[in-house]
Amino acid sequence: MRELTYNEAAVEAVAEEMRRDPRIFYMSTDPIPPLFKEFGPERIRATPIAEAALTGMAIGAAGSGFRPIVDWRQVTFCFVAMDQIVNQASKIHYMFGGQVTFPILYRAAVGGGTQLAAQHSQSPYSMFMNLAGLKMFLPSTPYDIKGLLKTAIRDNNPVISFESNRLMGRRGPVPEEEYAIPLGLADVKREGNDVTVVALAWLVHEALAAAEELAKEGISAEIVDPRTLVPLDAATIRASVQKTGRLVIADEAGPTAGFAAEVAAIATEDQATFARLQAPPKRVCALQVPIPYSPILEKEVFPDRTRIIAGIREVLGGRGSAAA
Amino acid sequence: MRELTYNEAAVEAVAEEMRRDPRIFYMSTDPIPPLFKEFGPERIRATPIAEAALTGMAIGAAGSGFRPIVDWRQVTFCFVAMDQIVNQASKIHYMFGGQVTFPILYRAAVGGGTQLAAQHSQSPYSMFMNLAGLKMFLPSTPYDIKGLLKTAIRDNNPVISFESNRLMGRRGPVPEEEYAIPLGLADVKREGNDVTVVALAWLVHEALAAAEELAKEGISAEIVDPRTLVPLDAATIRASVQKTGRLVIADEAGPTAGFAAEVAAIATEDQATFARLQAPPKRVCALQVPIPYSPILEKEVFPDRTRIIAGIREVLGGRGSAAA
Amino acid sequence: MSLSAQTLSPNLPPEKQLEMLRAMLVIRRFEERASADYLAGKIFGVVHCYIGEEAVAVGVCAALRTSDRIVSTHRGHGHCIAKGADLNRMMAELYGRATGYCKGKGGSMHIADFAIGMLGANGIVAGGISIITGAGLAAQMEKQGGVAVSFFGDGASNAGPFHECLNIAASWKLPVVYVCENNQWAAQTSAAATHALADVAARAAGYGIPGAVVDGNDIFAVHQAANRAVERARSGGGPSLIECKTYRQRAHTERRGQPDPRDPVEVEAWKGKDPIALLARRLEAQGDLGAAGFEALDREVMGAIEAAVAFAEASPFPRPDQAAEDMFAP
Amino acid sequence: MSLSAQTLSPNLPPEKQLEMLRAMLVIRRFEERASADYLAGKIFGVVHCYIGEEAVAVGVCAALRTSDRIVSTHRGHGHCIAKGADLNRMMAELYGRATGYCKGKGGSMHIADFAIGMLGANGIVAGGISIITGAGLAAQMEKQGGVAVSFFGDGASNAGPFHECLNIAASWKLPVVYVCENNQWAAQTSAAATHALADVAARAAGYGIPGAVVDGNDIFAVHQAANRAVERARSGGGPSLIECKTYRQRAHTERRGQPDPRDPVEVEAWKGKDPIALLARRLEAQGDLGAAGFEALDREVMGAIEAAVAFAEASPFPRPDQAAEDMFAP
Ligand SMILES: Cc1ncc(C[n+]2csc(CCOP(=O)(O)OP(=O)(O)O)c2C)c(N)n1
Ligand SMILES: Cc1ncc(C[n+]2csc(CCOP(=O)(O)OP(=O)(O)O)c2C)c(N)n1
Ligand SMILES: [Mg+2]
Ligand SMILES: [Mg+2]
Repeated sequence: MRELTYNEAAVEAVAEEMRRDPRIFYMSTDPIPPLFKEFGPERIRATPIAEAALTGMAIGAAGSGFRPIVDWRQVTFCFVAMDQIVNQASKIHYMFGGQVTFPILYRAAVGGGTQLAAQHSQSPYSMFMNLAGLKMFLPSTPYDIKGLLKTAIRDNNPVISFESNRLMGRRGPVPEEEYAIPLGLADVKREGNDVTVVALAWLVHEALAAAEELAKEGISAEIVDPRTLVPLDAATIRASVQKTGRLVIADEAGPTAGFAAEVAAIATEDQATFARLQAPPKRVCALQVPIPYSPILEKEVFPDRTRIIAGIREVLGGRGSAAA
Repeated sequence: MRELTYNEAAVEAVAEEMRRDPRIFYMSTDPIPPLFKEFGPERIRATPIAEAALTGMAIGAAGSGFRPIVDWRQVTFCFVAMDQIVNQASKIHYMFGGQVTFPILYRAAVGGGTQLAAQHSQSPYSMFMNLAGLKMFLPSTPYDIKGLLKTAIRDNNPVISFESNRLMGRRGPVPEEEYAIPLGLADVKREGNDVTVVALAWLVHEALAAAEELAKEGISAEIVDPRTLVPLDAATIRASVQKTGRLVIADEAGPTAGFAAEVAAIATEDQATFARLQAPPKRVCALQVPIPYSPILEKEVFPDRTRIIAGIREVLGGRGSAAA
Repeated sequence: MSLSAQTLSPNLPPEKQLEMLRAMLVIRRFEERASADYLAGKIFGVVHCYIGEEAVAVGVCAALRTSDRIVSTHRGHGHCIAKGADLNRMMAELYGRATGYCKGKGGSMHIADFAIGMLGANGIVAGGISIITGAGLAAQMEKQGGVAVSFFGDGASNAGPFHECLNIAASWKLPVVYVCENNQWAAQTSAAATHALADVAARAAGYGIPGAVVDGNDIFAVHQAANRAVERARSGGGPSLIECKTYRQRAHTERRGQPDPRDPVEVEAWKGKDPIALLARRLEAQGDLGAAGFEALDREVMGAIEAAVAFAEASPFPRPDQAAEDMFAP
Repeated sequence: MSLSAQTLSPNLPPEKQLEMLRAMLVIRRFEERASADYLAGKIFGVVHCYIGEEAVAVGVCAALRTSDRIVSTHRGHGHCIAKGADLNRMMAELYGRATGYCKGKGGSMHIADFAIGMLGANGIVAGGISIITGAGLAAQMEKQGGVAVSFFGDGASNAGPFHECLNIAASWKLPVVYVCENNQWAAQTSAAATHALADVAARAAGYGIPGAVVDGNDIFAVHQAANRAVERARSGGGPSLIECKTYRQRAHTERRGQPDPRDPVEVEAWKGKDPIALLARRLEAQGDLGAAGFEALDREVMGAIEAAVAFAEASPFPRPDQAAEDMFAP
């Protein structure tokens, strides 16, 4: 099958939908050249550096019948627009009694690994998960990002597409034919029986590498990629943990009140899953610190395949083993 | 002992510290009359409605030797300042290698119950917990808020004081004598043996009422009030759960990737606690929706003593009981 | 800001002038009732009254089409009524009923009616400015000559979105009219203490757009300025800023025992320039108030308010389980 | 913006003029080396060069005391050097070493030296403006005649904090000088496309403060405008806005193969108005460059850069466990 990079697949999804629906337009502080070339300055708008305005303008344009896309670029830059996200976009449909729809796509690149330091290496999607009223996803492959973006652009609600900086250039198969991936559906990226690893984005690939490594020792790890953060596919995660009896959660973000904590909670609060859980769930996350610049420090902060392997070994130690 | 309201205790803490240290000054869009009266317009500043500016100005003033307090009033209004919180205040000490300190207190009222609808009834503290670099607390009594505020104002880092709208007028004993409560120390508000209820703010009082109720049936509930959210007192929570073997978490916020998920995770990921846990941890939280206006709807959204009692009964059903 | 000769003789047919008077009176009586019912515990949360500022919403909206779009603030009843909202559904929303504009989910700070181009009251100061600027962009892309109007206060004019949006609207020549309701106070803080200059309109020049200061209690002055700005917007001339000097006759909210630091003399002086009395006197002088006069009009208006209250009282509260509805659109 | 007679004969002693030339040259050579070492993989992340804009930072900082405070942007090397930062610790930071200003935690976008009143580069556009406005408030409360200076770009001037802070500074008469470095581009987007007016300085009038436009490549023009604004601030006159028209001679960042939509003719034209060459020619003309001339100065500067690189190269990387340090101050 044809291969595209993660970034190419995302741009293709946007371009296909924009060809299909003239009500879609795109705003960002710097336009994406191929989109600008094809759709021109009316539909691909280069804006002032005023993300708060853009984010709110999308709400008004959506409420007026358009289907705006706002590309925040680095997720870092959406914090100037947090009022429009938290107090407006996430609440406006509910608060107004559902009288109109607000079809909006917000795009945000997340994650580190490129020594851009604290402000430009963030993975704050859990903050948005905690907020009621927004759908969001964080894909790990070119195939997934294209399929999820197409669904998101057709969704009649505000949706945030979190996109991994580390994966932008990564290639993968993407069919020429039209397809879409529904929100809320996890993907088991590798089947296994001994331990469940729930991983996001770049860490899906690290987890797969870890699984390869451990397979040599006869340890069989199942890798579950939720893909969508809201709504989260609790059923698939619980089913996997009920099968393996062990859970490791790998996330590039810090652990505190985050995605990893949520997965640990949905697994343990479920009676059937709790009953089959043989060991404490293990969070393999970044250190709970801002991301430092120097490569030695940055590497120390982020989880990777080595730490996933260590985490898996720990939970395989099981209930009887030394304290976590 | 003398009784004060939650709000009076908070104002007294600020006033005492301002008398002690002339470097402290206070900014908010409307000044608090007693403070304005005592300290005047130089130190109690009425500002334009520009919380983003105020929040950032506090960083510059703190880095220049002052000890600013910024009162966001409703937490809702701090989202316009989220860039200054997320990208500046939480990272600046670490990112600059610790070269200077930034002693700042941010105050924010949280919670609902007054039919102020979606924008003015928020409990988003978990979003800030997920962010590395800020200390924060959410007290449940006049005694606690005064003691924690005094500690926070003397702390050399940015600290957020989340304060419960529902408790502002609630009275409680506050000694005349000087005292302070260290950050990171939970308080066991009631001892018990059968179940641990970790609750915040208003729900501490609902949990105490639930415990009273259940005591009549011979059910002994231990109520743990973490008080501080960052750093969270995991040791006290784990020790209590190890004793009771059962855990209910009560929070006025929604459950997803929130405080309640974090408490479930720190309890279950700990080997010794996990080993003693007799039932799935239970989150008793708000529905994951924006807060509606109409009292019937609002009441439906928030947890209360009745739901805490139901949650306790559920976990007492234990491992063998019907699925959660 | 005494009445200029020009604003004394507007080229508006008497019926239109009467309509304007009635709209202002509806706002006045609606809020007087809302305040009473709030204090009686039948309306919840918070109520911010627009009383004294009616000429701004009515004078501006009289220059608009139903298809034009507006956005409001936390003080939103006047804008809703001026844009043509249904009093029954408004009152039902305040009463927290299932028949309200937001099915009881919004309340006073969140009444919206997108069908008539009312994109919502908003509890966040300056929260509506970017939303309506996006509606202005939509109008420009629709190419139907549509216009968008942003109502906001003097306090909001000091917030970031004011600047970001005026710059974007000016750069893109968006058909937006920015209407600053300068009632000279933001809650308990005076505009004098938070603005370096008395006139917010002075900021327009920095974006190369027109900025006008008008007597916000003189409905014809407001209406004429609005007509100019709306015409300019419709014809592709881009945005304008209109500053209406007016005054809030009541406290910031209707909550009991609220501090009001304003000088009672100042408050009384402004009550003397009441926009409704002003227009009523004019129509009387012009002989346009009709035989029955003001009292008849007032009785008719009171009847409409009573009907709205009756509708609200007769409407059911939402069912508890409806708290989980309206999260996401299909 | 050709050189006016007045700016040709500033009342500055030759030594001071030479100092200014040297400071600009240090910035130029520091960044040329930083760019090369970045492309060589010795410096990580991103490097934004200030090359071509040196006259702004140096001209403004020459009007300041060490105790005055400034804040910078993502393009911060020039401001650090102009305020007197140590080249060794700067280069060590870029090299990610433990001896760097931020112990290797910050890198190019986060160099700060609070000891000399440099409150930090900042990776967020307009992120520094509110921070320095707070430093201005601190200076006002200290009553020592201190001044705070905010450097920011044309792009940043369209962001909310610009407006909120200018209004507060004007209302409170804070001793802040807002210096807009209008290099006419924000990354790949032109100021012409995002500003309704060519002059950002035109916005000053809306706050009742002075707004000046100066040739940002003419260091004396910048310096004189800065002196006026700093004097005004020190004496309690309040804030000013200075817009320096300048140009970035290189791409937005030093990353290889980056798009640069700018017209090469425009770029070349501005290189022809290089601020360093301009001042060097003047000093030569005035006979103030000294016998050894520009080459000697350049050699000396290159030596300082070499020494900084040597210091960085010889410095240890931080230990991995130090990633957990500096979270909270004691
Ligand atoms: C961002 C934000 N900060 C603070 C508040 C609290 N608040 C509600 S109304 C108000 C005053 C608004 O003043 P103005 O914009 O002049 O409108 P007015 O009430 O005078 O009509 C304030 C401070 C808010 N709603 N939003
Ligand atoms: C809030 C925010 N949005 C977007 C960016 C990405 N970004 C970095 S530099 C830049 C351009 C800044 O232009 P300007 O302010 O003129 O400064 P210059 O680079 O020209 O010196 C942009 C858009 C950012 N850092 N912060
Ligand atoms: Mg006002
Ligand atoms: Mg620029």
